[in-house]
Amino acid sequence: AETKDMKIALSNNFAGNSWRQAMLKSWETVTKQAVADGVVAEAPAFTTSENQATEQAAQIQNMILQGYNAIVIDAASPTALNGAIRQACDAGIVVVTFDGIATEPCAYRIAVDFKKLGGMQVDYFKSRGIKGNLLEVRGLAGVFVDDEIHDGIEAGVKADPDLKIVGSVHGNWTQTVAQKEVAGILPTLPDVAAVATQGGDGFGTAQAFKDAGRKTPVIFLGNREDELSWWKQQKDATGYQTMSASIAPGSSTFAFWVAKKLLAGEKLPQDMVLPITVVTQDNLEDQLKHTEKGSVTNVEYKEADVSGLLAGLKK
Amino acid sequence: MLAALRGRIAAAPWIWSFLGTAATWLVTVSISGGRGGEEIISAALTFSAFTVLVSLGQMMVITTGPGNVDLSIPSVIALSSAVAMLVMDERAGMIVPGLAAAVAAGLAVGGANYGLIRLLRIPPIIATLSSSLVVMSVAIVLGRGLKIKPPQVFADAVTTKVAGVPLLAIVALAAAVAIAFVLERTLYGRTVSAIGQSRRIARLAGLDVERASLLTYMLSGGLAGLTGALIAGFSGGNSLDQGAEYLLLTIAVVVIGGTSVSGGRASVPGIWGAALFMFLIVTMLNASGVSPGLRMLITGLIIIGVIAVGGSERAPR
Amino acid sequence: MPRFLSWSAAERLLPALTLAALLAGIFHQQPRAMSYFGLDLLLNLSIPIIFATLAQMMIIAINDLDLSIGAFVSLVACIGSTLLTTEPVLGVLALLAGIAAYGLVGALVEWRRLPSIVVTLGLSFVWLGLAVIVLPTPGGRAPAVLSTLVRVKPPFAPLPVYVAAVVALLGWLAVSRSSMGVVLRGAGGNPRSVARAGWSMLAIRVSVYATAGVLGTLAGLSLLGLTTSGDANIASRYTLVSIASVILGGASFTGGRVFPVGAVLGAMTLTLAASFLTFMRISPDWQIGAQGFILIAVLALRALLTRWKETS
Amino acid sequence: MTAAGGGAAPAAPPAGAAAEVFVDLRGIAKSFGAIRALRPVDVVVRRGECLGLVGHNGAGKSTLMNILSGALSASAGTLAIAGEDLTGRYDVRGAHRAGVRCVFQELSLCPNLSIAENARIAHPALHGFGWRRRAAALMQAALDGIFPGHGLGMGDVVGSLSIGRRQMVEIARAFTETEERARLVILDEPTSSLDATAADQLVAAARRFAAAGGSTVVISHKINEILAVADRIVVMKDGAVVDDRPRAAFTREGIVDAMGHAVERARSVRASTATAETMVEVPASRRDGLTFRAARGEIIGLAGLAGHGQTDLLLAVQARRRGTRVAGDVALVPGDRSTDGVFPLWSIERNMSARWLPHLRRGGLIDLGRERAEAGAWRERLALKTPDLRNPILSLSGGNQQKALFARALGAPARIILMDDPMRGVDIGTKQDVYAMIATEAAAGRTFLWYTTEMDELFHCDRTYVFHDGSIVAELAAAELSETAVVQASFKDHSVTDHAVKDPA
Ligand SMILES: Nc1ncnc2c1ncn2[C@@H]1O[C@H](COP(=O)(O)OP(=O)(O)OP(=O)(O)O)[C@@H](O)[C@H]1O
Ligand SMILES: Nc1ncnc2c1ncn2[C@@H]1O[C@H](COP(=O)(O)OP(=O)(O)OP(=O)(O)O)[C@@H](O)[C@H]1O
Ligand SMILES: [Mg+2]
Ligand SMILES: [Mg+2]
Repeated sequence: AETKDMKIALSNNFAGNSWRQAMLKSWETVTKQAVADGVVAEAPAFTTSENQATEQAAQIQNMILQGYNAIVIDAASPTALNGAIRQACDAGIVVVTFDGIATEPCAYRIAVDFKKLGGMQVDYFKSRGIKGNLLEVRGLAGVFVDDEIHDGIEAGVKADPDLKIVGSVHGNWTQTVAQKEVAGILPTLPDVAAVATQGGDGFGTAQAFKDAGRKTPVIFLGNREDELSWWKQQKDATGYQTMSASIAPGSSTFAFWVAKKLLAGEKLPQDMVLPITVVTQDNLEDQLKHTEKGSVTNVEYKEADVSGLLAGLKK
Repeated sequence: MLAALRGRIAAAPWIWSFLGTAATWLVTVSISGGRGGEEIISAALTFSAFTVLVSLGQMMVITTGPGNVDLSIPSVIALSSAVAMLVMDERAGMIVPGLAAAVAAGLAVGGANYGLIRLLRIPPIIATLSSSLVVMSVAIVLGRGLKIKPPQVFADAVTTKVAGVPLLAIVALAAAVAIAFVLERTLYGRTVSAIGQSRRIARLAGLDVERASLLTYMLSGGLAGLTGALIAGFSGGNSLDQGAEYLLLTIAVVVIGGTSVSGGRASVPGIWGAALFMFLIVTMLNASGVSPGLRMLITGLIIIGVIAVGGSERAPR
Repeated sequence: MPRFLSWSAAERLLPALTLAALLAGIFHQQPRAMSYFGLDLLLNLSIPIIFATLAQMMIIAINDLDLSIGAFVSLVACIGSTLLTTEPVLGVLALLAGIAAYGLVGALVEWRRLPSIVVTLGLSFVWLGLAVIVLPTPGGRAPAVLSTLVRVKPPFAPLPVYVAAVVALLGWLAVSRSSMGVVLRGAGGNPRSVARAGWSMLAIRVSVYATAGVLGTLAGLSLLGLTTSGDANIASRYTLVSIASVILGGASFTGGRVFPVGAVLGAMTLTLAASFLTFMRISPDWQIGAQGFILIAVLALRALLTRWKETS
Repeated sequence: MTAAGGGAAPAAPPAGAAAEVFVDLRGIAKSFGAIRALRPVDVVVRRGECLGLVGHNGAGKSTLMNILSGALSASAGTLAIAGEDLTGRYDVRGAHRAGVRCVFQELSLCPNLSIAENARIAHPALHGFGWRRRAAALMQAALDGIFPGHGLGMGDVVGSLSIGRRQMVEIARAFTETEERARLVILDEPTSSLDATAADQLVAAARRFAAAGGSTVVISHKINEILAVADRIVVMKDGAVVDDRPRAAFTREGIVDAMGHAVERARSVRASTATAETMVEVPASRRDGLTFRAARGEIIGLAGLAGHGQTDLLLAVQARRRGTRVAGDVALVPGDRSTDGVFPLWSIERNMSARWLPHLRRGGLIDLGRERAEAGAWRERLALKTPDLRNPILSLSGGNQQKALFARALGAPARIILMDDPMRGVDIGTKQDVYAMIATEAAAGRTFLWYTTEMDELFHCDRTYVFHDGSIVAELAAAELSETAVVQASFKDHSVTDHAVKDPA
């Protein structure tokens, strides 16, 4: 079908960190162009004032009333929006969730495999031959992503007799909180060989180690610019090695194109997996160059990229 | 004898927070097998310094009477850290202007809060909640969520230690002493306590109620502004979410420290005691390795427990 | 001035006027909202907020403040989506235990003369911790009864309208009219006088807190019905929303001045205020701030009215 | 269900010594920490008797009555009611069951509730269908019976009433009966905020209640009132009963003597110390009203029925509201301690110094030494009854709290002192001292604006303005002043019918 007159809305539940800001910005850049090109009629973004599922559910219900043809959602909760999403589907609206996905069967899900993101960290430590004590910096307790990544890490550590989690704190994906929590627990810990993180917390963790006068362990990073430039500094000074991975904020643009394709009548799978954006020792400089100061390593998708990726997926 | 002791403790409700702090520290050290006792204290001092600075402002606000509370602190921190980092822009020469700008931003928000409360007669909880949303928007527009690094000198200064004591802790201690002095020895301080007991009586006693209220909200904003800049310096840059934890934390610290929620009675030493206590609870539970749910459960029970033994709030007569 | 035009009557009417103005604004922006289906979508999430607001109002009536109601509502939703579905008897027992715990906290506050604000702050951690223990990752499934119940389509007006009307009426009868309601508000107005008249403040506080527990449970279950599954953080914002709604309804934090009808209208107003913004096109940067402006505007209206009253 | 106080008044003979003992307090003692508020005291109250209880501020009257009403428990002693020993199992509920009611010195109504709703608080029996109607009828009858022409609506919210009318409501409530009868009504300084009319009405009601077989205990510092109402008078001093005789055995001087005060000097018109310099000017609030003027060194009385705008004028001057001209610093002595005067969390010393603070500063900081010294000086001057000025203000008796408020205002270098019926609950000895102090201060150039509900106090003023319905209707020079003149002015040009007509008794 022709999507020229169709409207797509973004429902977002939180804007208070650099990842979300980058996500919103990518959305704006890509949809503005799309609107100018006559791909869709409009594609506004809406953010709730508090990071709360109930507020987002109300927001989605309002979007139903507004008559949007598709709603793209970064969900505050994988389950708490299900009622509202069901209503949207019943009203014939295409619902695409990304990053924070929703379990409601009628919605499309674009996610990275967060479990894999956890497992990847342990695999990396193993590949480096790291043995001994591991500190885990988790996200926000009770949130789905936190649990997924944690499960991935835990599973990996369980399978490896050489690694042991000696401490675990909740850094809430916030540098300052991570710094505080790590600084608190650090004195009670024996030597730490590596730190598994969830993104947005690596730099704070590094600071805490530095302030405590401890040797900097291998800290798995989350693609934030401050983390990467810190890594670059360490790398240049001491040859420090680590790895960084996260979901790209531009996944919102991927979701946008998916929604557009669905509106156009294409058949797509209900669940799609996005590649994790990885920064390695080798491409660090290159990635850093393309990352805006104070932001997050990003990938913005074009319609063609999406088609390509989806074709790859189908295979 | 016992009665005298009880009287002494009743006069110093903040004692409990320090006792709690000591107990938590002991438990933590025994969990870690005697490791890191000293470093824990050092870390606690550093991070409590931030808590103390913001909580002092919150304490003054709460002391001005029932219903008075500043919920805009997290947003002010987000805004002021962005302002400070933008002004400093990694230049050592701009540190002082940057700090001044951060404090000024806080003062402005405080003044606006008071304006809402006074001119529009909005209850403080709602007024500061509303203004915090607006301030957050300003912070977003201003900083675009991008993190700017502090000048190296500034970052070094806020993480430095003097004779083993974090410089920040010394600053926060000085601020606490200054506030205690203000409360006891200045007309403004006495007025704050008077207003907290009864605005009407304070006015009839000829005290300048409005001026003191305005100053109090500005003080809270200004301290939050300063703290925002310091946090940005300490943790390598500004971010929008670095104040979020202080919303409930400041209220908890103020009240656990023995300040009366119904106003009129402030307890400065308790701010330090409670800030350390809150930090050490988290450390203790982290060190003990219990599950996240259990951690929160225990934290809650400990807070209730400390308040319950610390006890009586309402006047007996 | 005739009695029905008096200023205090206008003050009482204010919450209703605000709600009407907001609805008018929304209808103007989006005529589609002016339908059975539209009203249902706009208002159904106000049902749990209404219950949570009344719970908060009970506590505010006796000069206390409940910072744990949001966490409690979340806990109820978590219990509801797990235990209540898998082992209904155990689930019901757990919910009853929650209400009893609320009552106990009331007893503790009275017995040790504690500031409710910190006790409930601590309590919120307890509820949240329990919620995370009951439901470590969001999910679970609402009992079918609940989800069908909240999706009932009664004649003439959608369910939220009926719920609001019935709850407001019952609240008014119980708190503003009944003889026990008088004692409750008296305990807020002058606790010492009530105690000197021979009432037990302990009994009053315990029943008030337990009632708040019951209302919180209703909020959690209705929310669960709407969302169909639980989440430990699902309702944390209800704490501040409920406080704001009570105040919007004309109450004050101290002195036993509470108005159930106003509180219900306040809850609906706040629900709609956020929607109003979705209907207006505001740059994403300012969307958060705009919610602040709406709150300020609504309350400023009240101040203006009081100002007029004083000068006239 | 009846309002006992308002019931028909069968002319029963005054209760004699033969009447049955209703309350028997033996060896009652009470200490607050180091303060011995009551040394063992013995007091009985008989059926149909009205007992007057007098004593200086802090003598222990309120403490004793708090014990009798169950609000406090005694440290030692026995308490029997109607022959039943209730020692150890007596509390507020027990007191209610036994029919003991108390109007406390500090008002204790719920300000957020209506008059009828406040009746409900006092009566557990008022519940079920139609309780509102019953409660309103009950209060209406009681108020009509005791304060005819009160003009109150039973739906009026108590917080919106003036303090005098609140006191009327509380008194009336104490006399209401459901299935719990009123057998003993304690009135702790019930008339302290009532104007003369209402006070007389109350005395009459108390007499009627006694005649119908009820007992009352009346505490007051207004000796004439005690003499008018009591059958028997108990005098307390320093926590002990020092005299206990039938009314007939007392004279005014006898009571004052027993309380340990010098007998009052004879009333004389004071020599004015007024000057020509105008300190305060408030334009008339209505066309037919008078302009208010006060000169330096002048003492101005504000008179009229309670709640007719006197306090409003004081507040307008204090706030320097538009239109008023105020030439100098102002300090206020409030009369309603709990809502207008006392900072409950502060010590006595801090309560005093609140108004002095701007002048206690040196280099911007409060001089704690000077604060203490000046507070100490005022303690001496006012004979404040406390071992330590650092004690909480609420540890003082009502009258002594009031003295501290005097110190707060007079200790400041303000040239204009506003007094809002400031002698509420002040004992007669202290009053004499304060009168003298006011005269001295006026001679030194201070201006006093003095609202009072006590006719006698107007004789200490140079000029008196009489208020009615929010504006000034008359100005009386000291020489023209008389009770009749004030009463006449209070009702001048207004229909007397819709107001309380002065009770000829
Ligand atoms: N709660 C308390 N704590 C400490 N001391 C108290 C308390 N209540 C009363 N007192 C002291 O007990 C003594 C008797 O006080 P009480 O109130 O009975 O006096 P009173 O005779 O009613 O005086 P007044 O005429 O001024 O009301 C006073 O010295 C007072 O300071
Ligand atoms: N003690 C009293 N006894 C009898 N009637 C009284 C008494 N006090 C007040 N009233 C009556 O109540 C009516 C209204 O009094 P109210 O207190 O409302 O006066 P007001 O003009 O509003 O005074 P203010 O301006 O000081 O508040 C008056 O007509 C008066 O006759
Ligand atoms: Mg007394
Ligand atoms: Mg007295």
